[in-house]
Amino acid sequence: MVLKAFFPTCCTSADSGLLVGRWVPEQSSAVILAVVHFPFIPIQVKELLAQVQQTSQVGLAVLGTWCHRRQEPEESLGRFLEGLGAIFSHEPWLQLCREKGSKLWSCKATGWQAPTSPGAPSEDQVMIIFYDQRKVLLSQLHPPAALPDCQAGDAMASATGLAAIFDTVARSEVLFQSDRFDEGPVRLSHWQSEGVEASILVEVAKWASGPICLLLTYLLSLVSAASTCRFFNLWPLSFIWSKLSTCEQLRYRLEQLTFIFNPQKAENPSQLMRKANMFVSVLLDVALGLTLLSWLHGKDRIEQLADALVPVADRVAEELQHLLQWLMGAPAGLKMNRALDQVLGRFFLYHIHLWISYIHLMSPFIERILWHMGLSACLGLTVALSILSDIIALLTFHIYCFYVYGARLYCLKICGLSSLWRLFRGKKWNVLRQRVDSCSYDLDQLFIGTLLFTILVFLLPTTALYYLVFTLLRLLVVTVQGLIHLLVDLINSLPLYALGLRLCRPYRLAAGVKFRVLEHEAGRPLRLLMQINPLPYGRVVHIYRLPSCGCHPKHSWSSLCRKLFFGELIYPWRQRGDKQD
Amino acid sequence: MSAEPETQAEEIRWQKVLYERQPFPDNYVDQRFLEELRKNIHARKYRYWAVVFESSVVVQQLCSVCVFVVIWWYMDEGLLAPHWLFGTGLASSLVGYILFDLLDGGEGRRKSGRTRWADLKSALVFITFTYGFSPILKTLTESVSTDTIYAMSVFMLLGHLVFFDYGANAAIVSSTLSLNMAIFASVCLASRLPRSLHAFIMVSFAIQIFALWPMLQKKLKARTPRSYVGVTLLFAFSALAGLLSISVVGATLFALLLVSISCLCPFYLIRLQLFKENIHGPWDEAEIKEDLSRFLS
Amino acid sequence: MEEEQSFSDICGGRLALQRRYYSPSCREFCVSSPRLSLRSLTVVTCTVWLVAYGLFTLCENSMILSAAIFVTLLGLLGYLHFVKIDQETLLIIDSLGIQMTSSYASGKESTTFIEMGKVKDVIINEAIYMQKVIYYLCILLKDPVEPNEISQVVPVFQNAKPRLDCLIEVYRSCQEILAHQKATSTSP
Amino acid sequence: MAYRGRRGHPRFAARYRVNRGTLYTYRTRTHNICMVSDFFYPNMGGVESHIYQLSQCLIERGHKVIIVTHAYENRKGIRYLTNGLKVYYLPLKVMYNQSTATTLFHSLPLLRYIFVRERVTIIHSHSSFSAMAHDALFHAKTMGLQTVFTDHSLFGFADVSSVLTNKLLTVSLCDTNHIICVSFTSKENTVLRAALNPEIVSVIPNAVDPTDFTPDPFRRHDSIITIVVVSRLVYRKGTDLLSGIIPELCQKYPNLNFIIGGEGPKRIILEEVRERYQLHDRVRLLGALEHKDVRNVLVQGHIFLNTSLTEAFCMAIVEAASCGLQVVSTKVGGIPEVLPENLIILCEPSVKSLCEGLEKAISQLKSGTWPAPENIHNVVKTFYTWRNVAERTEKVYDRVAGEAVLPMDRRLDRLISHCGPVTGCIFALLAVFNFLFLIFLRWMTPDSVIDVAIDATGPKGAWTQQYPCNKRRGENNMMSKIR
Repeated sequence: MVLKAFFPTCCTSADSGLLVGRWVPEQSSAVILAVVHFPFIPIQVKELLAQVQQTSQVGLAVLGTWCHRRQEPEESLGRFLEGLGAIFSHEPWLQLCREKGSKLWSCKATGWQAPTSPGAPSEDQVMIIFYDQRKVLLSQLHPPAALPDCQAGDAMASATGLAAIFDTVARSEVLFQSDRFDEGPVRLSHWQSEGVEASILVEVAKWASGPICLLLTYLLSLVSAASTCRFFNLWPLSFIWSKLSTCEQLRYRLEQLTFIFNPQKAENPSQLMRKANMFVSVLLDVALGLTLLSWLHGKDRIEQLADALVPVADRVAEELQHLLQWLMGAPAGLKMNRALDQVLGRFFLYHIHLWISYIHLMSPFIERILWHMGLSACLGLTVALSILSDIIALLTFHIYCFYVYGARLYCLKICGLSSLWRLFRGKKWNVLRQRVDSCSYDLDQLFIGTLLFTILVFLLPTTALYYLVFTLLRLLVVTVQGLIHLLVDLINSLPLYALGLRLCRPYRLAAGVKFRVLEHEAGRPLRLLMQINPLPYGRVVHIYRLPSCGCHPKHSWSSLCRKLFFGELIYPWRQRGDKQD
Repeated sequence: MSAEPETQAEEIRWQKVLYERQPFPDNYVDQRFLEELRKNIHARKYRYWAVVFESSVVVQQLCSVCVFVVIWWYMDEGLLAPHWLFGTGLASSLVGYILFDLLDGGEGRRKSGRTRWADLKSALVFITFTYGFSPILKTLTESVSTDTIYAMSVFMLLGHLVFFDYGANAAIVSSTLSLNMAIFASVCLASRLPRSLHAFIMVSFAIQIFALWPMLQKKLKARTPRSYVGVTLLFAFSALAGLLSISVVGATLFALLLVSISCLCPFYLIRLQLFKENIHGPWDEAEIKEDLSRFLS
Repeated sequence: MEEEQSFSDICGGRLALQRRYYSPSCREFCVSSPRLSLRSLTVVTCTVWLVAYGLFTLCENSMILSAAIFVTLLGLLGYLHFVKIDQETLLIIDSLGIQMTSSYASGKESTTFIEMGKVKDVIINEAIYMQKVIYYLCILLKDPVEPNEISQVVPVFQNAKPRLDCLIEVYRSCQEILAHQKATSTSP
Repeated sequence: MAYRGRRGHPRFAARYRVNRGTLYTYRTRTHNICMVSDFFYPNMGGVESHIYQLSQCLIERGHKVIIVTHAYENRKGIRYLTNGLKVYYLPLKVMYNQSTATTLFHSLPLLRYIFVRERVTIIHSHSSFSAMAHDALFHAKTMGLQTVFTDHSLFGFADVSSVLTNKLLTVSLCDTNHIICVSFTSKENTVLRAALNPEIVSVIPNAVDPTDFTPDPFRRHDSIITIVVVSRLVYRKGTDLLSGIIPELCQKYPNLNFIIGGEGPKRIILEEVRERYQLHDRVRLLGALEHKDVRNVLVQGHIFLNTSLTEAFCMAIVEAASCGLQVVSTKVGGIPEVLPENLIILCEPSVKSLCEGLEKAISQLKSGTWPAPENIHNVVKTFYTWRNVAERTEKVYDRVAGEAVLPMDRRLDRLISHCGPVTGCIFALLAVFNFLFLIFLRWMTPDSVIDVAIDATGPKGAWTQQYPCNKRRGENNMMSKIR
């Protein structure tokens, strides 16, 4: 099997020294983490390795030697390097060597029996793979290879292939803590993290965040306790809460905030990412809400809105009245049964009358209500939007009623007609076998059935027309609500933090790796450059999208059409809302 | 097998079996090829008058439809008082009922276990429901244009004639459907009448002529064929007379139709039998002779 | 070492197969289809613009012309960036993995790397494609839980569909590397 | 090649048993055969097993065989069966009980592609119910290939529908090189229907694999008599008769049971009979049966009842007889030719006659005059073997391969002269269109562009040949590929 030496790009220009890293036997790859420069005292090196090892459970070892020939090679160094193998005994013992011109590399792996055909020269059995230590350290593989909660040891075992490499680099972070400038016993060269001050700030923030979190959690728990107190769960109220989308939205936000501010720190990166996404989305939401608030409360827009609202409702009612008048005539020259037509028309007209009076009762208070509603925008744009959708639902309540009446009536007719049609054909529905059987009816049954059938057939168009019109109205309203809910869900569930990360630091979210073959001449080991393959945006959204509060559509378009045709009630508010997507 | 010389073919006789190898090529054609081919084995010989007699059922049904239409026209014109029609209808149905019982001799009752009380009940149901619904029927179709109604009822009556059970066991025959179509047509027509009483009487008359009358006919035909022929002729002539009083042309056409159905069609049927050439053989799908419905009923 | 050979795809179009043997354990196959020909481009553009001009003459609205230009530009960009694939590369490295790169005409590259641990085998398979029955090369991925099962089939050279002779070339040398891989990975 | 030498001896022996005549007629050439039919596995029935077994035996004899059928719900693309029998499941629309809709053109591109890439020389279509088979004949003639057609079914001449179908059959068989029928009755029927010259119609019966259907007397209880019925429950199979027979016999014999295997629209009436006469414990409805389960059902019974109203060649009774059952059957179609009188009791297709036949069988069973199942099996298994069928079919191929293909103009003349002025002209026009379409396709994708398929079977088949290591692995993967 080919021996793969993963070599950090930052060490390519380092001086000669020892190669420190981890040997992964199951895939015969050596992950080189750092280079220890001369001069050093072997004991100290071993100490350093030992302490790093017991802080991060990584089997660190001295893998071999690294010599970077700047000037003419002197034999002594070469022999000296040979000798080192005796001190730090490791199988295999790598001897990495870089000639003057940076192109020429050579690598010898002694004490490692290549189990392949012995004829092949050992040069071909070694492969140098350069990797950017920083990116590999910071990046996060998707999907995560090792289970997050298992112990270090079996994490090592479970992490296969490249995941093991990533894992090793990530775990041996402590090795990189030591700074270039501090005078430790041994001089290492590896990736240095710049921006110490920034890291200090981060430390301060971390330190401060603890108490704040505690405080906020306390407040939130108070709020949630208040929301769960007996009074709110009495029957009518609880029913109303379940129907109002505002309450849904508030509850959802409350959960999110409690999740964000719970003081124990996230144990795995995905949860951390989740927190960050929630936090950003909440921030954005509130920011948008505040802008809306400022816009609303700037120069008496509320009043204008309030004055506009009542006439609009009136107007809607008027339109409905005209529509009903039209229906009670001969709409589009349709053959409707006059008597039934009149009855239905009067019935609905009375409803509209009730509705108008109700609106006029409300009209003085509307402005104040709106004002308070507007305040709610400081809780976030989504809350304001859901309140808007609730208002729409309330203002179009009459349409909903009409729809329900029409649907019930129509459904009744359809069922009756279908069964009577079977009777008309001399068949009957067999309930036990779930099929249509032939059946011999009595004469009087036939007669009455046919009579009813005829009557229903002639009355069908009238009800069907009413049903059609009011269903269309209902669908219109529901579509508007659905669009609003879509917007809310978008704001709720978009993983903004992850997207930003993908935009600015593509290597942080890695879909995998890709290799580039560096130019190579015969006799020399093959050199590859390992790059991070960033996650596509679609996958990012797919993986990190937050659970949206709106429940997803229960039934497909076809079943929706079926229901509409058979006049079954398509339940309003939420499921219908999400039907739009 | 193809290698066999033809000389062997003479002494070894070819036989029509598959289970033993025969010294003939697979595409060998024996002189017995197609010997089981038959022609017209099921061609029945019809006797003219028998066919004419059978055709009288169709004539009856045509006539009853005609009579119904005629009566409706009279009532629509107001030439016929509903009370009078109701009385005669009631009386005739009573007579028919008694006649039916006489012919039946009560054994039909014993088979079906149907009591007179049940008959009375269904009669009451007819009357009450028709009477109750008649105002609705009156206003039912007023917004629908008359032509639509006519078209619909013509269509329905034709359907009634098509699906009626003339005694032939074909797939499309369904007495229920035909009866329902007739009632539908009657309701449609009744809703065109001036007053709700008319509608009520029209529908009840439809019941009598489309539901009850055929039952009586069947009995008659089964029991006393002679009287049945007489009744048929009488009925046909009365229908013709009624139609004559409306329009001469219609009457003549109708008469021609009846004549052609009862006389010409049988004649043609017997003539065309001569040209029949129907290939039969062992490959035919065997049809099941005895009726298997007795195992299920 | 590098050698180039010319084959044809299933529709008879020309294809060029470049094989680069970096080392016995690392090979690269690069199937490059002909670049976007200027003629077809001009033809399409001219037709669109002529249609637009025809519409313009019908209804005197200069919006149409600008829209047409806009559409053609956008279409060209989209085509180059999302549709037209110039090169498809299969890089197979012993004991490391198989990497498939498809580079679009706009220079955009989309790469997928499959670790050798996941690869079960590389095979030539037949499929019914449109109104044709074609051969295609594909990589079988192991099912992580049941190592003898196939969890997924990844087709190679999906855009430029080479004919069987070309596929067999690639297939043979893939199989050599895989065989070497199997031999070595099982023995220790 | 070596492989054939290996197989040589047993086949010689087998053929010696068959007859002395063909001992010295050794085969000259091998063919590339393409079996086309709508009906194939996973669908179940006589045609399906016929195609499968015949193909296997032909492969064994060194021909190259492929099968083309339409896609069954998730079974699309190309699959390989035993011995590298390659099956194309083409994505064509299914119209009516598993038969594809035909426009006479839409299947040309795919079929032509397959014929070319497989280098097919003989098209062998099956079953006159399959639209795809007729399309294939049509296209093959357009491409100038030899065609053979096997008819598995009988038709009446009485009603309108059969008149139409017979006309269509006349058209599609009018320039087919050879027709194979499964029984003499079927041959007569086909010759009459398609107005054919009887010389080009061969009779090659179906066969059963006698090793699959071995008797097992211990599986059945001799205290009670069991009657087995295995058929699709449809009108043509006489399920109505069965519904009459069951109550009659069950009332007469208290220790009589029925086992009914099969599924179909007429199952309802059987259920109704069972409910009406309270026979739930004596009449078992097994529902649809896998072909491998049939034997296990058969051996549970003493008597096999076949109530078909029409049959070309009834496989079921042969299978039953091979299982040592006593066969009672209706005397319709080709059934009298199938078994000798001493193995079958033939009745008229009526409840009365069938009941009498069954009673006769029961009395024989009780008196023990009926031979033991083993003896029956030993007699029956010599009757019909797939090897023999394959040999005889092969002769047909040899003969057909020698014939010349009609050029286009002669073909049109033949169409017009043979199938009446109107139909003839219409179909001649369609043939011309088809030819133009073919030319267009050749222009679109020339034959040179189409890859020659690596043939799995046949003389140089990948399945039977020693390939270099990696190559064969690839091949086998192709075989084992299930997608």
